[in-house]
Amino acid sequence: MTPTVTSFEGALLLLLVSFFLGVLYSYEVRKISARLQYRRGPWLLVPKSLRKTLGTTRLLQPLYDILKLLYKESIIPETARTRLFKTAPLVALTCLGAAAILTPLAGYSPFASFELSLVAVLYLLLGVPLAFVLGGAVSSSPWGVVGSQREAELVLAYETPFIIGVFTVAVMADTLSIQSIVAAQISRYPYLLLNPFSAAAVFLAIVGKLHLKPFDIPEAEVEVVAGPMTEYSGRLLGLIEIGKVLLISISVSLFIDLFLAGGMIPRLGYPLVALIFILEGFLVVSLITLVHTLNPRFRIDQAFRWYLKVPTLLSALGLVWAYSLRYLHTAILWG
Amino acid sequence: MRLSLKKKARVYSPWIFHAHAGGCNNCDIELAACFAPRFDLERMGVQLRNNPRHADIFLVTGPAPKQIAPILKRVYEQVPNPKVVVACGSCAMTGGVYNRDDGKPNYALGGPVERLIPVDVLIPGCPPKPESIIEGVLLALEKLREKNS
Amino acid sequence: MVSSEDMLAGLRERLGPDLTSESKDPKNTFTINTRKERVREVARYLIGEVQGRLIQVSVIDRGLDGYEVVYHYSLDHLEKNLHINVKVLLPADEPEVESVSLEAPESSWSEREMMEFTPVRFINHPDPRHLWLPHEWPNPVESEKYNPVERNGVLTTPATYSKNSEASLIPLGPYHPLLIEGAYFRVKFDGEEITDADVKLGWNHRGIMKLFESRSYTRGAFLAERVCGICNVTHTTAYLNAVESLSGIEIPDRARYIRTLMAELERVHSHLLWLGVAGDLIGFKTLFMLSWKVREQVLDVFESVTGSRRAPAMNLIGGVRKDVSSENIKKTERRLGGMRREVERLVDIAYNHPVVRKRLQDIGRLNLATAKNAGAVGPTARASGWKLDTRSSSPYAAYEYATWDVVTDGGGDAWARTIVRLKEILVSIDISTQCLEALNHRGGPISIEPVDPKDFKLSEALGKAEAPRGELVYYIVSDGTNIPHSVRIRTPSFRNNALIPNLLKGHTLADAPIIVGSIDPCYSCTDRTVIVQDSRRDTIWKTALIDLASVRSR
Amino acid sequence: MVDGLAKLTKELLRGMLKPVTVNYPAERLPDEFTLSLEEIRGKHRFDEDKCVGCGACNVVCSSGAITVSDSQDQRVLKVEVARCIFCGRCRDICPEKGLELTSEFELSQTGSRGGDCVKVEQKISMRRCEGCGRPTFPTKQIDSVKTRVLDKIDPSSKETASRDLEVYVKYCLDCRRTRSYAFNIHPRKSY
Repeated sequence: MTPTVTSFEGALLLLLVSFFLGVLYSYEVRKISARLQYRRGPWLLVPKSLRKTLGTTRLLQPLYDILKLLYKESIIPETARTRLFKTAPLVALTCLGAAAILTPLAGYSPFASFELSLVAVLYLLLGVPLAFVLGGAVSSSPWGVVGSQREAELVLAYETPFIIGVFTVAVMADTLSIQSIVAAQISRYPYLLLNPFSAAAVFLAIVGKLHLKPFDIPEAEVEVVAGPMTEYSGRLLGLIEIGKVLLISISVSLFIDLFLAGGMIPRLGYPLVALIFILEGFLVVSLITLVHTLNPRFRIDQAFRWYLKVPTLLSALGLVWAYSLRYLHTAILWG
Repeated sequence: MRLSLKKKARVYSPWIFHAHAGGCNNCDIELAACFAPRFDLERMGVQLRNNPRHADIFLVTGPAPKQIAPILKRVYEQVPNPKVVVACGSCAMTGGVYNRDDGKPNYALGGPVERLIPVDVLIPGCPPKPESIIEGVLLALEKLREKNS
Repeated sequence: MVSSEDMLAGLRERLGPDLTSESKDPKNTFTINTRKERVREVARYLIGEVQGRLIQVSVIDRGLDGYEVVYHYSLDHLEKNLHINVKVLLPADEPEVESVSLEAPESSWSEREMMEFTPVRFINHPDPRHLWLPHEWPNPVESEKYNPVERNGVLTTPATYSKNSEASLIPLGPYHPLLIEGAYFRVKFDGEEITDADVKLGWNHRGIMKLFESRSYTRGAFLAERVCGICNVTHTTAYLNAVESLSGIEIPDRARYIRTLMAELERVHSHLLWLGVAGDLIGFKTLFMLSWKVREQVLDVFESVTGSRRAPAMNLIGGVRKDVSSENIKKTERRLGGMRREVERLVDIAYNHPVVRKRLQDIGRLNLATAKNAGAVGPTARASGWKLDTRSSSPYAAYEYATWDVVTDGGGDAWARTIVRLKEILVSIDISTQCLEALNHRGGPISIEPVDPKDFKLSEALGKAEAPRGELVYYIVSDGTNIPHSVRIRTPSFRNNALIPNLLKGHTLADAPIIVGSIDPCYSCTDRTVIVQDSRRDTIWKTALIDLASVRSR
Repeated sequence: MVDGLAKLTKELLRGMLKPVTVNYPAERLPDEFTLSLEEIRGKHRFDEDKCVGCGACNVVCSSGAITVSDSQDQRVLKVEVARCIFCGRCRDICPEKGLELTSEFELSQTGSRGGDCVKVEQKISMRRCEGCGRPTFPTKQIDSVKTRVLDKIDPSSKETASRDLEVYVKYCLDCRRTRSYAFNIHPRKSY
């Protein structure tokens, strides 16, 4: 039913589509958070009289930001260790690229069918914040150092609920490959209904992973100018922005694969499934934006305490619930 | 006229860094009002960044007192090329109301901004209304388009 | 409470022969001359026993017969508008006087300011460093040497002030997103906790008081307006209170109401602006957008009544320049009603939001003792339970006629300061609606002819007003000509900024922005001091400026 | 605890429905935002025939933006918009209402020096002094002053005053001082 093209073009296509989805998602974050705050946000349609100078639409505003940064000159402080400083964004990008290839998008994924793909994606996603920590620590600015300390603390905070929540899904589907998790959900019910606790825990962890408002502590623009990214400019900053766009698209499609059956309604044809996947993506992103607009920023210790209280409890509850499901009413899980 | 992709990206996502060089902070709050809901500058993709490294448009307000003049120059250095300098308010352009009447230089001021860094766009007004600041930013976009470095 | 007569009697019997002259002016301000040795005793008495406040120490250059140090004591908790100016005349060749900052710690910054800009020395002052002028003053600041435009010029050593600092010293430097304007806090850390903070100002120093000494009284009003961009109506009101009490004129009632209306609308706009900025400091962008949306309507009222959004330029000597037409009043009343509902909704949101409360509570605590000791003013003092408000203690414009009460809160932390400011917005809207009703059915002129400076009734006057950030003091000395002899300004942020170093101690870097923000500092107010130049000898006094060539023409 | 978030969500959804943004370059600020647009103090405009070139605006300008320069037979009043703080004092003080502030406040322009910002100029022809040929006063100012002085004087001595004024105005200050005994304008002829 799904075209299994296990070749290099398939992976490249998946990477480009995932990047393009990421651009749309981050545009949606900026647009909805603006509309919620009584203002208009980046234009969907530029008024007629300005079209000549300001273009027709700003739907791809994040893409323009990235392109502008790629063409800009990059200043590297003398006192920073330039080689490490330059390679940190590249490390982040390679991790994200590999993770993008491994997460199935609307059921299509050339490589995700091998057994341990879930563990591989988790490891790769963990590499991104570590690369930013490296970049910040190496850049000689005090803000970089403070920023990467906070980044490291935040990673510890949101990784525990994230990993417990994701492995609860693996327990329920009794497999570690994302493709078969999606297949398991298609045959029975999406895991969001069966196990809402770990879904909530993973959702809150994703808000932390994307550094959105309640948890944008490493890049708190008022306290630590831009955290690890303070000294980056021009092309290197462009690479980091590409990383951010990819990160939001991978996290959202991972969440959909694990909890919403990858958007695969059994009896529908291929193009419709892709449409449903994108709609579910926009729905999840709008929920994330609502959380982003509603809250001020936590302090790092408050964030740490909060993560250990609410999401970790939720994911633990989800784990217990999953085991009870598995041994008591196996019918629901495997039918 | 068809813009090359490089120029189009540069014009469609100008990031502003606001450098406060003295002055009575009236222009600064009018600039902040440009990002408030009524005159929302984010419609045009403009973002107010607090880091000179991430900026394209370097917007200066205030008559640059002597103590902040060297810091203003060093921060101007941090902005990567291509960059455009906008002098916002009468103080930044000519020292405005803080000039002495007998033409002698004011002991405290390191001179209007044009004496310290090359200026591209001027926005008169004390304080200039948000509309004229937005018009100044649009002029700065055209200047960005012409810069070819 | 001690009444003003027996307070004066106490002073007379303490000083005895040293009380050389005493005078009283119609505005209930006493002037006393004593010898310089008795200065600390007077301070001990007036502040210790009478619980007065030393609001400003200013130095006036009397040319041939030396420098006159004036200690302004405000005792307006005893009687309305009661002030005492204690004057000490110092010989020109060795102008030294004992520093009173041990008895009145709040005067340490005033003395530092006067020490920096005038040849007067205050002996054993705890911290006599430069606060406004750059540290390498008077030799020219590094800006002349360094030419930025050629790209790969050698970067000269930056003019920072933390050359020998360990790694744990972070400069919240002149350009930091935490402050809209330039200020410099050198903050020492161990781990995430702040152990010590030092402040250096002067990044915004435009020498405004020196400019005042070359402008006529009417033109000075527009310079006073540009001392601070947020509270410019209050600055003109304070300046004109001083000039009008100098010339002994009383402005008509309609002008009083219009001035009060302007001042209160400006307080609403300033507090809403502060709410937005504070929201931004704790990362709450939505609160910034909501409160600045409501603030736009106050600016519309300003634009329709005065013709300009931000710098209304309404007040002039003798009253007000433009009248508020009756249909304008009706529109403004309707708009104020709508705004009141929106502000109440906003206050509701800011008050009950759980995370805002968690981020603001018991941060930057200022108890009543340190507030009184350090001389905090305005909402910062009122949030620590000190009922201190110039509008009620020495009323000006139409504040006696309006009925309102001073808002105080016992908390003392950033949360209490937020509540005080939120309540003050509602109180200010009430006062403006009362003013509008009074304007509606009370005609009369809006200004009277200013008096020629030749026949001013007094030779010096103290003008006070309540800025959104606290008590604002103008002290003008006139010498009969059209140009003031000297103008001294003491702005509220000048007092509140002195609190920041010891408020920051013990908190983390994440709290630093909101602690500094909760004081609502306005650095353009703080940096406006004067250069007094020794007119007798043409050589420049060693602390004054080398490149200042213009002798102030008498 | 939760009702705080609930109130905020209600407020945000209300914000979703009616954004307050004005698409500035495309559409202007609608009238119900600013109650009266003609009150706004914008760029200056000299009224050709009303302005007599007396220079009162230069005296009263609070930021010294208006400069008066007298060349051979022409007085140039120059308003440097770059230095002006738009307080409107010059408009209020002008005796002939010759200078008014238009409501055009969008004046931003490209340029590298504060000096080359837009300037508003007014040229008035000056009257030459018959004694030394140096410029004395603008002709229009002389006429307006003459009319003002004459209608204040009681009609009996109006024509002697106007004759004196004619003589008085012909010379500049220095020539008048040197010639003051020659044409004896003082009526007291006793000594």
